[in-house]
Amino acid sequence: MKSSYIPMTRQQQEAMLSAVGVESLEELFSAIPEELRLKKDLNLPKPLSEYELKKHMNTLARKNSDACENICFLGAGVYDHIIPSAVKHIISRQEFYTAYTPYQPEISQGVLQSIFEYQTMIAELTGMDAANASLYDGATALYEAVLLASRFNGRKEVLVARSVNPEYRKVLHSALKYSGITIKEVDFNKEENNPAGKSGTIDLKKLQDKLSKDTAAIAIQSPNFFGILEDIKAISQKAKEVGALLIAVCDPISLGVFESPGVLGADIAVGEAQPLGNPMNFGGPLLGYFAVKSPFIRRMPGRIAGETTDSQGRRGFVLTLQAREQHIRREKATSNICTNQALCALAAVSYLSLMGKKGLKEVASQCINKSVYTYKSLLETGQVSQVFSAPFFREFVVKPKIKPSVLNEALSAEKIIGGYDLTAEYPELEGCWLVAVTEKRSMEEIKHFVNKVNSICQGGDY
Amino acid sequence: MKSSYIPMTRQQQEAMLSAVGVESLEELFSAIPEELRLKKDLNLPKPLSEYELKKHMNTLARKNSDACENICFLGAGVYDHIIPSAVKHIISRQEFYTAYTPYQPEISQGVLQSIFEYQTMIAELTGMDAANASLYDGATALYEAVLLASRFNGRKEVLVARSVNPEYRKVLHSALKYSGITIKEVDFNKEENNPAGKSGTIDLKKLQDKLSKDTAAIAIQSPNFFGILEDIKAISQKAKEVGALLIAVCDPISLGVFESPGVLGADIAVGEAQPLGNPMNFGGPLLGYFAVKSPFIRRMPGRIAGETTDSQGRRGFVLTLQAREQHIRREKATSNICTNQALCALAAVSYLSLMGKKGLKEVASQCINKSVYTYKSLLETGQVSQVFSAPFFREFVVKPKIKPSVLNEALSAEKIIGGYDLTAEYPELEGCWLVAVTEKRSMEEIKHFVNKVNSICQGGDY
Amino acid sequence: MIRDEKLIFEKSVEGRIGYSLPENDVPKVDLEAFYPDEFLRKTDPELPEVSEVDVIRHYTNLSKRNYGVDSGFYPLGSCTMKYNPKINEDIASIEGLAQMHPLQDPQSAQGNLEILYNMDRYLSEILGMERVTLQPAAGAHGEMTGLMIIKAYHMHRNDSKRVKIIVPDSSHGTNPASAALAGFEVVHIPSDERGCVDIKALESILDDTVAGLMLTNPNTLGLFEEDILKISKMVHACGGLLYYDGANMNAIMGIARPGDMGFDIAHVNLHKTFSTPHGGGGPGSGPIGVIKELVPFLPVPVIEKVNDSFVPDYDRPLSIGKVKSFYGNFGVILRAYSYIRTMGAQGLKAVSQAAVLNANYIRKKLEDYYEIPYNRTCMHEFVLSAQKQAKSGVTALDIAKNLLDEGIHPPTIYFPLIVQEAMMIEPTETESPETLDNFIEIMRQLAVKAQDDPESLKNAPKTTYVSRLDEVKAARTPVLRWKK
Amino acid sequence: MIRDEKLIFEKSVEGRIGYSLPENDVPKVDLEAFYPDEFLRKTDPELPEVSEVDVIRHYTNLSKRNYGVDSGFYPLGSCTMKYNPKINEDIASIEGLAQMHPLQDPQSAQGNLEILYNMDRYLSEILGMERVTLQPAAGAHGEMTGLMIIKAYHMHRNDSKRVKIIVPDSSHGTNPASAALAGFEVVHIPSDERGCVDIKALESILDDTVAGLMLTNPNTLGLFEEDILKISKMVHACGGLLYYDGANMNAIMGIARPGDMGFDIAHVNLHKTFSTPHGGGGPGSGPIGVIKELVPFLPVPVIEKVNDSFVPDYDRPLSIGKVKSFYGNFGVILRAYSYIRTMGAQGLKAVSQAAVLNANYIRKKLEDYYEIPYNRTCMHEFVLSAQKQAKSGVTALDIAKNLLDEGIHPPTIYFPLIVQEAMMIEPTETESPETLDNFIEIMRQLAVKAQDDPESLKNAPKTTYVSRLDEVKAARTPVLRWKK
Ligand SMILES: Cc1ncc(COP(=O)(O)O)c(C=O)c1O
Ligand SMILES: Cc1ncc(COP(=O)(O)O)c(C=O)c1O
Repeated sequence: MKSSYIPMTRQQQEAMLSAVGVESLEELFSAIPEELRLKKDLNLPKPLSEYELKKHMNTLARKNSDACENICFLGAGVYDHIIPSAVKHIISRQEFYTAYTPYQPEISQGVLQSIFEYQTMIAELTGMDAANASLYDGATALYEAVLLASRFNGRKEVLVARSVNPEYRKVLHSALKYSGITIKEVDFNKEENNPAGKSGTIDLKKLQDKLSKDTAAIAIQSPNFFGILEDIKAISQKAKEVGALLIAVCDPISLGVFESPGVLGADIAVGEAQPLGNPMNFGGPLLGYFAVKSPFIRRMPGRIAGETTDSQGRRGFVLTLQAREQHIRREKATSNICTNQALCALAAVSYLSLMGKKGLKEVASQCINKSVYTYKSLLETGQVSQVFSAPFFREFVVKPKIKPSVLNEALSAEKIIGGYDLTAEYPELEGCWLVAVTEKRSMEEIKHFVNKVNSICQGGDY
Repeated sequence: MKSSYIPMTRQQQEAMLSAVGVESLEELFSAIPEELRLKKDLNLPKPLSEYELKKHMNTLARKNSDACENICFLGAGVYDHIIPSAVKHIISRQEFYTAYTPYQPEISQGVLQSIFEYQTMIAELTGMDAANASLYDGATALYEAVLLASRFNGRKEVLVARSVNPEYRKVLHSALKYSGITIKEVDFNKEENNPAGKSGTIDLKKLQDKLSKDTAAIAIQSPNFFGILEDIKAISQKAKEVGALLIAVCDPISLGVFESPGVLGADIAVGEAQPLGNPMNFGGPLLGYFAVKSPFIRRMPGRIAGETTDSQGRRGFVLTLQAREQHIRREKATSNICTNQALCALAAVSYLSLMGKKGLKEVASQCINKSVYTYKSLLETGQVSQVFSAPFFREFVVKPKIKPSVLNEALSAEKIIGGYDLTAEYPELEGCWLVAVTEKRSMEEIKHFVNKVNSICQGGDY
Repeated sequence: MIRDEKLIFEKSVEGRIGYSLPENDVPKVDLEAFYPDEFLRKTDPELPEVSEVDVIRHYTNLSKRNYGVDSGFYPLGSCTMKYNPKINEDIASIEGLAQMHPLQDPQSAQGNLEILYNMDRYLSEILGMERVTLQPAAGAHGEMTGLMIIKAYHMHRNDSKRVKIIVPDSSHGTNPASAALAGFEVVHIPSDERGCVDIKALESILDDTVAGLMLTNPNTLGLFEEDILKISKMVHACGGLLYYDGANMNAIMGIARPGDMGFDIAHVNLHKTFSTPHGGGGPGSGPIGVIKELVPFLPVPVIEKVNDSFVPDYDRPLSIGKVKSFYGNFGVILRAYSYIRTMGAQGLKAVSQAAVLNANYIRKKLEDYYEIPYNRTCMHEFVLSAQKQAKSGVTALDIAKNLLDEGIHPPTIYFPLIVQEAMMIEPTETESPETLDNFIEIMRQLAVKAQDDPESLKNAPKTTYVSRLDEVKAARTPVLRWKK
Repeated sequence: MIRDEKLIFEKSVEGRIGYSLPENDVPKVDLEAFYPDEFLRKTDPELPEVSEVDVIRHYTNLSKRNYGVDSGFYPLGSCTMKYNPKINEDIASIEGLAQMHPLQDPQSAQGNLEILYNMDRYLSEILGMERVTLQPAAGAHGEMTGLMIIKAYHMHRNDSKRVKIIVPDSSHGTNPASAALAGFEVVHIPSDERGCVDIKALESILDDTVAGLMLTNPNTLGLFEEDILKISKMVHACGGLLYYDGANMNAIMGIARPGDMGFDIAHVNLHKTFSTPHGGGGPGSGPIGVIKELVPFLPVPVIEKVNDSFVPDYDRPLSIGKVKSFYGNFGVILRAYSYIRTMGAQGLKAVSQAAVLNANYIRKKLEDYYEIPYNRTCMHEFVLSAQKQAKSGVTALDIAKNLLDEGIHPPTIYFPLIVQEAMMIEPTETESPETLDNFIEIMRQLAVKAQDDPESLKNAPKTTYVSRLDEVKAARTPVLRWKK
C-alpha cells in the first residue's frame, strides 16, 4: 500500500528490515501473541483519494442546514458570533497548529506567549488574578472548579443554580456521581411568585435555605441559561457568610459591558469562551476557561504558562507549576488533564486583540440592542408572551402560542434555525422558547424572523 | 474615518502633522492645484464590514454556476484539473504571498529558490535549456516569443497555425498590429481532403507555401486547440530549412507522456501552466511559461532567477540577467515586464513536486483514458459525429446533431458545463463542439454526461 | 529571526482599532436604564488597542518562534507527532459541516450525524469493540469516561466493594490520575525485568476489591505486553474489568485489536493515531470503545441509525450521563474521519508497520551509543537512557537542548519515570529514512561529544529565540499574567 | 532557522510518491497503439519523487527564508507594500466565485460579470474616467494597452505621423519600455530643479509627431507635478494624448483624479493601491481607464449591463482587440473589489491622507541625517540620497543590507536613476507611527555609524539565511536550472 503520507519506499523498507535484523515486517510484531494477529483486513470502506474525499464530504454537508445558509437564533451555550477573518489566518500557521504541548520552551515561545496573553485577557475580563491555559469546555471547567473548591475547604456539598446551563449540570452530575460530593440544585424565581425584575434569577431564599457549613461552593451562571443577569454580589455575600466559595459561570462577551465576577466577589470564574473567535463546530471543540483569585492559583487544573527569564536575562515563557500535573504526580495530581484547547485559546486571544476594549463593548452592546429589539418585536406580534421580567443579555425566554418544536420545524423550512425548546429540561417552562440574537443578525433578518414567527403562530400561510 | 487597516489614531495624526510642520492634512496636498482637489466624496457604495462583505460576495457567488456544483467538460485553454490540497497551504504562507518581487535576495531565498526550481521543472518538461520565472499567461508568452524570434533573426513575418488557441492569436494580432511584424495564419487539415490520422493538424503543404527567408518563426500548438497532436519534428525541420525559429505552445500536463518540444526541435516553448495546480479563476490569474534553448537565454523577457554563492561560499539565488530589464534599460529593455506570476509558479512547482514523475504521467494518462472513453461513448450514441481523425489529448472535437449553443444551454439545466462551441472562431467548423475531459471526471459523471447529450440531441425529455 | 520582545498589550495605543463590525442597525438600548447600575462594568478590561496589521504581525512573528511538525522531525515519544494531512484541514473548514449548531434539530444535521455514526462504526472495527462514544475531549478524558463506566457497571451489579484500579508502573501518567479522579484507589504494580507487567505481582493483588486494571499497551517503554491474554483472563477471573489505554494504537492498527485481547474498554487518541493536529496543546479527542455488555453505560447521546435516518438517542437509563457538552470535539473527529476514509484498512496497517519499523531502525542504530534498558524489538517507540552520558555530566536535558540547535524537536525526556535519564523516541511512519538517518547521525555525534567534550554540550540551545529558561524561578514566583 | 540547503530535486527518492489521485475507472488506452511512437516521451522529466510531508516541509522552510508584509515594515518605494487584509483572501477563495471557467455561458456567470462591471464603475469613479478595462495583467501591461489605444486612436484619424511618446526622466522605467514595445519612438524630457517636468523642454519638443505623453504622477521622486494642468493642455494643444501612470494612486485617492487633470488614459495597479498581495512577484492587475472618446478602442470584451443582465460585448469594431486571455486577473480583481467595498469613499481618502502624512513624517525626521534632493512636501513617498554617507564609503546598498539585520525590508535603492545613491521610501498608510519611529531611529543610527565607523556597515547582513550574494557571478555565468 503506497501512501503519500508514508515516505518509505519498498526498497528502503528492505534495507531497514535488514538493518534491524528481521526478515519481514511480520517479524516485528512477534511480541503479539499469534492468535491475536489479524488474519484479514479491517472491515473499512475502500480508500478515497483526496478529491473523492472532498466530494464525499460536500455531499454530507448538503445533508445539513448550516448557519451560513440559514439564519441562526439558537444559542443555549454556543453562539453564532462574527469571527474576524484574521483569526483563521493566525491559527492556520502550521507552527501553531502542528505543534504539541510546549514541552520544549525554547522552540515554543509562540504558543507559550500566546497562552500567557490569553491568561491575561481572561483574568482581565473576569477580574481574577490568574487563569489557566484552557480546559475542554465550559461544562468540564465547572466540574474542575467544584473539585477545586471541595478540596480547598474540605466540604462535600455544592449548590448549583438550576439556571445554570443544563448541559453543564449534566456533566457535573455524571462526573461527581461517585466522588463523594453531592449536588443540590437551587431553583429560580418564577414570574408568578416574584416582584418584577427578579423572575428568572436564582431564588435567593431557597439558596439561603440550602446553604450551610457543609457547602463547599455555590455555582451560578450570569447571564444565566435564560440570558438573565444574576446578582453575583448578593450571592457572593451569602457564600462568604458560610465560608463557601462562589463559582461564577460567565459569558466572556457579556463581560465587555458587565461588571466582572471578580469585582463582584466570585472566587472562581469559569465558562465557555467559544464565542471569542471560535466557530460553533457542531459543539466542539469548545473552549473552557478557568480563572481564580490568588489563593487558588496553585490548585488550578490544567496547563499554565508563566513568565521567566532565559540564561541571558531575556523575558521568556514556560509551562509552570507542573508539580500539580499527572505526568509527574500520577495519582496525586490535581487533575488528569494533559491535552487542553490551546489552538482555540489562540483563536480567542487573536479575537480579543482584534476587538480590543472598544470592539468587545461594541459586540456586547449590539447583542443587547438586537436581542432587545427582537424581544420587543416578538411580543408586539401578540403571538408570544413574556415569561420573565429581569434584564437579559443576548438571549431571552418567551412563550409562543404554538409549541416550540412545531414552530422550529416550520421556521426550518424558511431557512431559519429557531430557538431552544426549554420543555425537556425545564418542565415548569413547558412551551417556552429561548431565543439568542447576536450582533450577526441584521435588522432585516430579525424582521424576517419575527414575521415568520408571527405568521406561523397565526397558522396563516407563511 | 476609522479603519482597522490604518493604525494612526487622531491624536497621533495631530502630533505627526506638527512634526511635519503643517497645519492640516489638506496642507499636505497643496502641491495639487486647488481646482483639481475634489470637493466631495467619491461616488462609491457605502462601506461594508467584513461580515457584510462576506454575505454580499456569497450572494454574488450564488448567481454563478461554478465547477464544484456543476460538472465541467469545458477546456479550450483553461482546465479543471485536480489540485492537491497541499498546494493552497503552501501558497497561503504569508512569507510567500505578501512579499514583493525578490529585490533583496538575502531575505527572499524562499521565492528565489522556488522560482529556480520552477524554472528547472519547466525546462525539464519542455526539454529546453532554461525557462524564465513566468509571464502573464500563455497568450502573452506567445507574443513575447514571437518578439524574441523576430529580434533574433531580424525577420518580420511569423507563421501561426490556425490550430493555435484563437484567444492567443487574438492577443498576438492586437499586440503586433503596429510592430512591423506581420502574421500569416496557416490552415489545418480538414477531414475531407486528408488521409486518415492527419485531419485537425496543421496543413504542412500550406505551411510550406508560406515559409520563406522572411519567416522569423513558425508558431504551432501541440496538443493544438482541437486537442490534436502536431508533428513538431516535421515542422521544426521545415523551420530549420529556412532559418526560422520554431515556437511550440505545449500543454504541460501532456508533457508527462508526450515527447518534449525541445527534443523534437523547437527553439522556444511557451504555453499555459494553469493546469499545474492553479484554479480556473474565471480565466485569471493564469501562468504563462517561457522556455528556450541556450542561444536565446539572454534574450528572454521577464524575471529570471539564477544560482550563485554568498560571501561565505554557500549556495544562494538571485534575480539575474537584469541588464535586460526595464528599470535599468528603460526603452532599450527586452520587454516592459515588471510583475510576473510568481505565486502561480509556486503553485505549479508545488503541484509538480507532489505529482512527481509518476503522478504527472498518471494524470496525463487518465486524461487520455477518460477523454477517449467519453469520445467513444458519445459517438456510440449516434447523436454526435466524428470531425477529425488524428489522435488527441484530453480534448476532442465532435459534431452533435443539435447546435452546441442549444445543447450547452440544455446541459446547463442538468448542472453540466458543456463543451466549447467552435462556430464563432472557426466558421468552417460550424456546429462543432470541443469537449475536454480531465482526470477529475469519474466514469459515473461521464456516463451521466453522455446520457444527457444523447437524450437532449434526441429531443427526448431529459 | 525578528526580535520583537513585546506582548500584544505593550503594543496597545489608545484609540486604535482592529475590528470591522456591521453598524448597529436597530434601536440602541440605554444600558444605564436597562440594567441595574451595579451590574455594569466600571473599569474596562485591559484589552489591547491594536490594528489588524499589528495583530497579524504579532502572531505571525510569534508563530516563527514555534516549532511544528511541518517544521521538521518531532520524535516526541508517546505523542505520535505524525504529519497532519492538509486535506483534512480543508475538510474541517467546509462551512456546511463546521457552521452547525449542536442543538439544531437532528433532522437538519443528518450529514454530521452520519459522520458521527460512521466514525463509531470505523473505530469499533479498529478497536474490536461493539460501540464507541466520541464525546471525550482527550485521552485522559476518555480514561475518566471509561472509569466511570467501570464504576457504573459494578454499581449496577450492586458490587460496591470494588474500589481499586490496578495500574502498572509502565502506564501513562494520566492512567493513575484519572483513576484517582474517578474515585478509585490506585494500586501500582511493578514491571518485570523485561519491561512488562510482573504477573506474579499482579496475581498477588487480585481479589474482589479490584474494579479493574488499566493497561497502556504498547506500554510507555514501547513494548507490547506479551502476557496480555493472561492478564486479561486473570483480571476477568477475579471479576474486574479491563481498560486499554490505546493512545499508542499507532503501533498495531490492523494488526491486533484490544477487543480481541479481552479488553472491555479502550480509548484512542484521534490527535495522535488519526493524524489530527495537536494545536500546540489541543484540542484533541479521545473516543472510547466498549464491549457489548457495557454499551448501556455509554454517555448520552448514542447516535443510532433508524430507517436511514441518524438519531441521537438520549433514552438510555443506564448511561453514565454526559461527560462533555454535546457530541464531543466534532472538528477533530472530522479530520480523523477524513484520515480513515483516505487510508482504508490497508493504509492503516501500513502506517503501523512503518511506524514500528522506523522505531526499531533508530533503536538498532543507537544501541551502541546509548544505553537501552529493555533492548528488544519495540513497537512504535522505545526508551533510551542517557545514563552513560550522565556519568560525564551530560544529561538527557543537555542532549535535548543540543537537538534544538540541529533543528530537531527532542524526544520526550525524563518520562517514563521508571527509566533514569529517559529519552522516549517515537519517529512515526510519516518520517523518511533520510530524516531518521540524519537524527541518528546527530545523536551519535552527541554521544561522542558527551564523552570527549562534555562541556561543549552545556550551553545549548544557542540558535533559538531564547536560551535555556529558568523554570525554577517561574514556579517559585509565578508570574501568570501581564499587568499594566 | 533550520539550515536545509537542498533543492527539492535533491530530496528525491526513487519510487516515493506525494500524490493522491482517484483510481482510473474507465478502460485504459494503450498509448503505444493510440499515438505514433515518435510522439511519446522517451525520457521522464526529472521531477522530484517526494512525499507530501517532504513537499510541505520543503516549502514551509523555504517560506521562512522569505520576508513579507506580514513579517514587518516594507517601505519599498514605488511598490506600495501595504498590508493585505485577510478577508480579501477569504473572498478570493470562495469556490462559487473562483471555480469558474472563463468560457462558460455568461448567463451562468452573472455573479462574476456583475463584479467586473461594478469594478469598472468604481475604478472609473476613482480615476475620473468614463470606462475601465480590467484585462491588463499588470501596470506595465496596462501601459502597453494604453499605448495601443493611443496608436489606434491616431490611426483611426489617419494621423500616422505621430510616432513619438514623450516620457519625463522621472517616470517609471516601464513607461519608456512600454512605449518602445508598442512601436513608438521614446523622447525623454528632463526634470527641472524642483523635480518636476521641465515645461520649457516640453514646449520645445511638442509638434505634430507627438502621439502622446506618459506621466508618472506623483512621479518617481514622490512629487506631484504641480504644472499638471499646463502639461495636459500643452500636449492636447498639439494633438497628443495624455497617459497617466497611476501606479502611485495611493497618494491621491479621493483627493484628485487623473480624468479631471485632463488625462485621457490612466492605469492603476490593483496589487499596490488596492491592497492585493504581490505574491513574491505577481500576479498583479493593471486596469486602465479612458475618457469617453477612447471607449470604442478598449479591448474586448467590455462588460455591459443590459436589462439587469451583464453581457460581455465583443462587437466593438474599433477595439484594439485582446491584450490578454479572457477577462484579466479575476482573482486579483476580486480582492481589490473587496477592498473598495470595505473602505468606501471616505476610507480611500483616509488611506491617501495617512500614506502622505507617513511619508512626510519620515522625510522630515531624516532630513538632518541624509541628503534629500528635492526636499519639500512629498506625496506618498520620497527619495533620499546616501551621497553624504557614500563619501565615507557607505553606499545605499550597505544601508539597505544593514536594515535587513534590523528586521526591516529596505527601501528601493538606486531608483529612480536620476538621484545618485537613491533610496526611495514609501511607508504606506498601514504602518503605525511606532513602526515609522523605529525605522527613523535605525536610519539615524546608521547615518551616525556611517560617519563614525563606516567599516562596521560593510558586512551586513549577518543574521540572514545567506550573506551578501554574488550577483556579478550569477550574471556572468548564468546557472538558471538544476541539473542531475
Ligand atoms: C499512552 C497515553 N495515554 C494517555 C494519554 C493522554 O491523552 P490526552 O493528552 O489526550 O489526554 C497520552 C498522551 O500523552 C498517552 O500518550
Ligand atoms: C509608477 C509605476 N508604474 C508602473 C509600474 C509597473 O507596474 P507592474 O509591475 O504591475 O507592471 C510600477 C511598478 O513597479 C510603478 O511603480
